[in-house]
Amino acid sequence: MLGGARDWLAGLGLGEFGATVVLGVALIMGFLTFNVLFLIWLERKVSAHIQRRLGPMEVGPHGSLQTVADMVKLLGKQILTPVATDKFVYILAPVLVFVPTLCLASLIPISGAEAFAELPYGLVVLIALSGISVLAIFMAGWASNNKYAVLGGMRSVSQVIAYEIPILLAALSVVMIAQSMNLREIVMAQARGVPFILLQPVAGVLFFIGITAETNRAPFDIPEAESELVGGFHTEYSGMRFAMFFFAEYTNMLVLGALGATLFLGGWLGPWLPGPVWLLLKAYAVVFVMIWMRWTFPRLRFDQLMSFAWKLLIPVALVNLVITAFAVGGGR
Amino acid sequence: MTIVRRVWVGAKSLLIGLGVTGRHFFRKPVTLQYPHEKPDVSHWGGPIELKTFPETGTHDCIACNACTRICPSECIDIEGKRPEGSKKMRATKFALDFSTCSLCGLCVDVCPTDTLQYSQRYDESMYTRPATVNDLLKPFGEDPYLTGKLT
Amino acid sequence: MVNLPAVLGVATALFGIGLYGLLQRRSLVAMLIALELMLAAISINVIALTTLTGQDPSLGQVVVLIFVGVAAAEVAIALSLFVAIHRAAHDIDVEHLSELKG
Amino acid sequence: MSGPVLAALVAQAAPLAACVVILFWLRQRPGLAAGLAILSLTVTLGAAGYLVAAVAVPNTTVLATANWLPVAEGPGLAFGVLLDPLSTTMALVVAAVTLAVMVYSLGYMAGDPGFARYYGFLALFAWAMLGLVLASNLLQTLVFWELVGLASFLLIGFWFERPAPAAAARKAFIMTRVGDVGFLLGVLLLIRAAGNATIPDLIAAAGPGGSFAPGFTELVAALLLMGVIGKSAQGPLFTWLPDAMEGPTPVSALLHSATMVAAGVFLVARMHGLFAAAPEVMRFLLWLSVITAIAAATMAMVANDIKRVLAYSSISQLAYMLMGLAAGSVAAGFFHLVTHAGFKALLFLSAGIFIHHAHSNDMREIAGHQPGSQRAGVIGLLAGSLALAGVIPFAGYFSKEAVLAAMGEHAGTAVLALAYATAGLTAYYSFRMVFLTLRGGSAHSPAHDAGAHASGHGQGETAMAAPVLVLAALTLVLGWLGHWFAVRLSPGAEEHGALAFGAGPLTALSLAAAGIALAWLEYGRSGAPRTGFVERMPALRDFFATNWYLDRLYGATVVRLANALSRAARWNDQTVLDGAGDGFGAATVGGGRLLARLQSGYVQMYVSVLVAIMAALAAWLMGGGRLP
Amino acid sequence: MSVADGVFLLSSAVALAGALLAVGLRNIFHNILGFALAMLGVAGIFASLGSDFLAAVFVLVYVGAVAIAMVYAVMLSHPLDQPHRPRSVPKIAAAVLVAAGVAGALWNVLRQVAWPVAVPGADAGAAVTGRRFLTDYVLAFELISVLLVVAMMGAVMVARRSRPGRGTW
Repeated sequence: MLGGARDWLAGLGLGEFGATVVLGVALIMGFLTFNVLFLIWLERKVSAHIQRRLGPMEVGPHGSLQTVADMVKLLGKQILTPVATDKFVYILAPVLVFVPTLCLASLIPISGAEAFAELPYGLVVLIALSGISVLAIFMAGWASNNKYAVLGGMRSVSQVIAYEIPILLAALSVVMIAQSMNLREIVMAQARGVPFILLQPVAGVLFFIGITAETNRAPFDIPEAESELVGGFHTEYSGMRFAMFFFAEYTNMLVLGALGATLFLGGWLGPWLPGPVWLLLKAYAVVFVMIWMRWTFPRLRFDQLMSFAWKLLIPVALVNLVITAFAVGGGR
Repeated sequence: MTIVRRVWVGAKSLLIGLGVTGRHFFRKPVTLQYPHEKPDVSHWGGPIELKTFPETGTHDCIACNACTRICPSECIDIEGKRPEGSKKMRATKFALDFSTCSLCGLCVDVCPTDTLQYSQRYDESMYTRPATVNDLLKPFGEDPYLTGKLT
Repeated sequence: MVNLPAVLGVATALFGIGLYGLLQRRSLVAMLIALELMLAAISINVIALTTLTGQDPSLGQVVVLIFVGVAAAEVAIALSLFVAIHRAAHDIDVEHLSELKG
Repeated sequence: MSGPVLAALVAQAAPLAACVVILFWLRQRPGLAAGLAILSLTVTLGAAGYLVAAVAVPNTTVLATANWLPVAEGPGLAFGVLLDPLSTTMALVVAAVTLAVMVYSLGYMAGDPGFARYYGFLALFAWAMLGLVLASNLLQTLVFWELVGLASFLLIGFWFERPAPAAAARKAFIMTRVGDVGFLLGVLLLIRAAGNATIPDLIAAAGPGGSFAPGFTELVAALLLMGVIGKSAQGPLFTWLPDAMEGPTPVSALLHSATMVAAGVFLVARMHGLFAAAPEVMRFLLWLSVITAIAAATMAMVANDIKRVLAYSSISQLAYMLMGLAAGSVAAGFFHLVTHAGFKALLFLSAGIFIHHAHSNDMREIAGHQPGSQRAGVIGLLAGSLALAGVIPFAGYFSKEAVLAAMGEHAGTAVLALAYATAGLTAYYSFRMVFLTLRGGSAHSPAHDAGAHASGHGQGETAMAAPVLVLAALTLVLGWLGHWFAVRLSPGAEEHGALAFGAGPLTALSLAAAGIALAWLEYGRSGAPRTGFVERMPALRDFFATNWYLDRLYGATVVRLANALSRAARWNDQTVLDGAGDGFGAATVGGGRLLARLQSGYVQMYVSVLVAIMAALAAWLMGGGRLP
Repeated sequence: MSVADGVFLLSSAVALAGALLAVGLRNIFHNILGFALAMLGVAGIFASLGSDFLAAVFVLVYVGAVAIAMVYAVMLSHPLDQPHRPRSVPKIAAAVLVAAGVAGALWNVLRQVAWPVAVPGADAGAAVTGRRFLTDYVLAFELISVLLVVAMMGAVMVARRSRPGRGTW
């Protein structure tokens, strides 16, 4: 079906390459839009059930169209631009938050044969690109010309920098075992053996904590700690621009969840069901745990957050890496 | 070594926390879908209403004003009329002001004919101030005593 | 299009822009940015001259990775120095930081 | 990996692991720290025992190396372990003494706020020392040599919050560093000449038929000797050692009996092949050590601090070891090192018991605190002193005889006479110490300590007594191992007769007896004057008591020299340079004023000028220009 | 025009535009954003030259770390609320002159050299590079790691606020 669509597009004068690009972007955008709607709904439902409520029930069956309604509301809202902003940066920031996430989504192999973009060093590129959105978040905070926003931005930057290191180190220990930085080969290595979560439980936990912080989710949601910072870096944003941040956050959750599934849970591998379905199931399982955590734990204080990363996670990750290196090296 | 213990205890407590919320996740929600399902309020005492006795098919308010006197909020206003050829009065108006009634139930206790009782209505709503004053006799229509159908 | 003169030309232009920034900007941070641009231009040259002239491409990668390491160290030290200078002089404008003139 | 190599690695790894764990995680858990350190040293001791047994056959050498720094030309530097009877025996001695000191410190250091840190440092020290002993490569030796220096710095300055230990630690560190410069130079020269630094290769290269020129060997040997002199507190560089007594007493026992100061002696023994190829250096070493021995003995005769007496005796005894080595007998020198390790550790530890008891280092004050009540201390002090004095069944006798016999064969009469005189003096000062300590009057009332200290000590004293008693027993045993050493260390076997009685041993014994008798007369008998013959001659006493004026000499010479140099420099400055400078300056000022406008302080201007000139130069060069 | 050519053209344009923004704009924060853009462009050039791994590393290091560190330094040291001082025309002229002269000279040199021309081979890959780092260039590798550690500690030491009454430690 996809092939047919591509041929049709190519016939419109786009050429093979152009058709692939257009089709890929359209597919990813479409799916991600659906995903955000679904995730917001899921978050509301899960939080409701954890608190023994029902959550949205009215719009659509079990409230499934509630977020669509919310989206329509946000679209209809007036887009405000505060007076003293750095206008260009202010407008650019929400877009720039979203675009890297989109690129990330295209890098994850969705089945044994397909990925939208396949690179030999997919993992490095993925982590490199995720660094860009940090800059974008800071741009948002800075351009708003609002002290809460700047504080939120700064916090976000320090937090993401601190937690990127354990993510990287945890991923590296997986790379050591898989002997490749290509995401597909990492999954193939798991197909030959067991999912890496069994070989690298510590790295798995570190990675999970890291992506929770990377997506600014509770208990690490310091950058938007509403009780102290109003809304953090997106305080001054409204309407569709605000929705972009929301969009990016939930997309990021899914993408990093999928990355976690790829690195630790065996990616698309699984019996009976087709690969992409398995990948999605695993990614959503990761996301579910993140949501579950959000509605369980209170927010950390900022200094606790930083010392947790620098004094606990990074040393543990380093030790884990060294042990892995010896184990891998000793096995050869 | 304390650091190891702290990490262990911390991790354990986090897992316990997740366990608590996880258990709640699978329990039945306590929410009621209100407009679609109505709660059971049989144990609940709402604003008062006049009882209908099966043997007469109507209430038995004799406009004795016992309730008017005892009411701490002075929210009951009764008018009565003696039917022809009867010793007992019959109420012609039993106005209850919901906006001041405190549901204390003294009127129910004091009623000599036991014709006052708690209703089970809970979703009353009104849009004007005069609407808060309701005549409890309204559902009964014509009084059979006054029209002479009963004596 | 990806031929040696083109790549070298881009790198030279980048180097020139960086040099201009280094000479013209007053802020120390801006000067550091300009310096990093020049370093990036050199990295491009190294890669171009190892891949497009039939050398071993991994040699260029090794050299550039060493550049990256040195640049990272340099940035860390330079930025901390700027912060310290700002604390001492309440200014990081190089035209004001000219107390050692002869 | 063969068994011995594995054992050697285990022996080194255990204390290192203990050190890291203690210093990083167990700082607040003194009990656990001490237990861990002692456990690690027990492991090491076992491994070392196995090593001695495994490498017991004479002439066995196990050399296991791993490539370390590959060098483009030549074999490069490899590091690893070199196991032969010398190094394994030394490792055993180090492990045993360290273990004894650790057990002893359970009592001695009990309650000290830095208890865990102390054990961490001890483990560090043990690791460094074992690394030095087992090193296969001279550069590796140097690395561990410096680590030993670091560990001893930390241990001597353990009570760093007090000024005296801190200063003593600095002094020890800096003075040994002076010698280490020579050592480093020697190692570098060797590496340059030989292309690697593996010890057997170096010895082969230096020995007969080797590739080194004779002059080069002498130069290197002299440079290495500088390190030895510093570390083993010989010649002019020994004044740090008495000061180093500011450290805790068990530390003194560890550092100055078997390990740190013996490192120098060990190095000479290890590199004996190289030293033997430089006879001039050996002759110098012989004279130097004899003079050091007698000088230190005289200093010990007037010291009142019990630990200083022991410190001087350490210097003197180290000189004995070096004498033996310089006379050409590895077995004799090393045998003396081993016996000395035993009895000097014993002496320090028993002295520690008295110090712990009396809270004073002064022998006269200790005498006032009922020293007789410290049974273990008395036994240890007596046994150790007898061994130090060289009385017959004790260990010191045999090893000293071996040294003297070796010297009798290879050294001149004058040296031999001095060595014998030193033996007599040794007996005198050691028993002066015994009598001063044990047979003092009662300057203080005995009630003082009975109440004050009985409560605190109790359990600790068992921990302190046990190692002392074990070591005391060892002094009786070690002496009979001379043959064992001779067979394994000097396969030439000419020393087999050294243990027989002859004129030499009789002379030494009678000198020792005379020394003891003199000490008895002056200090021991009831009604003794309790002042020695030296102490009645104030000039001589001061001379001895101030390290032969050496510290003062350093002050005088170095300071004088510096002053003279600076005076000369000032004259030069004021007349020659300033005269020229003034004229030149006047001319320059005008030009400088003009040029100073260039130096605007604007960095960017500097950069522009720099870059512009560089570009112009490059363009000119590319255009075919030539530099003048 | 192949895909690599397209990537190269686009990346070069991005890199040069970013560089111009980085040195030309007056707001220091905009400069940093321009710098990040330029580095993305440089990474793109690397990718078009076949050095994918290096491209990823450049993005990771320069955009993800260096630019962020610069943001930090700016927040800690720049008084952003003060008005810009007027530019000095002679200085700009001198800078343009020198920069153009140097770039021209360099270009002249690079143009004259007869470089051997070869078809770009396949990317060496991170594995080969890594192996070279741990064999031929191990000393450089170790030195870099030591340098980074020292730089990190030095940065902390230089930037930390020394408390009154205490030494530097």
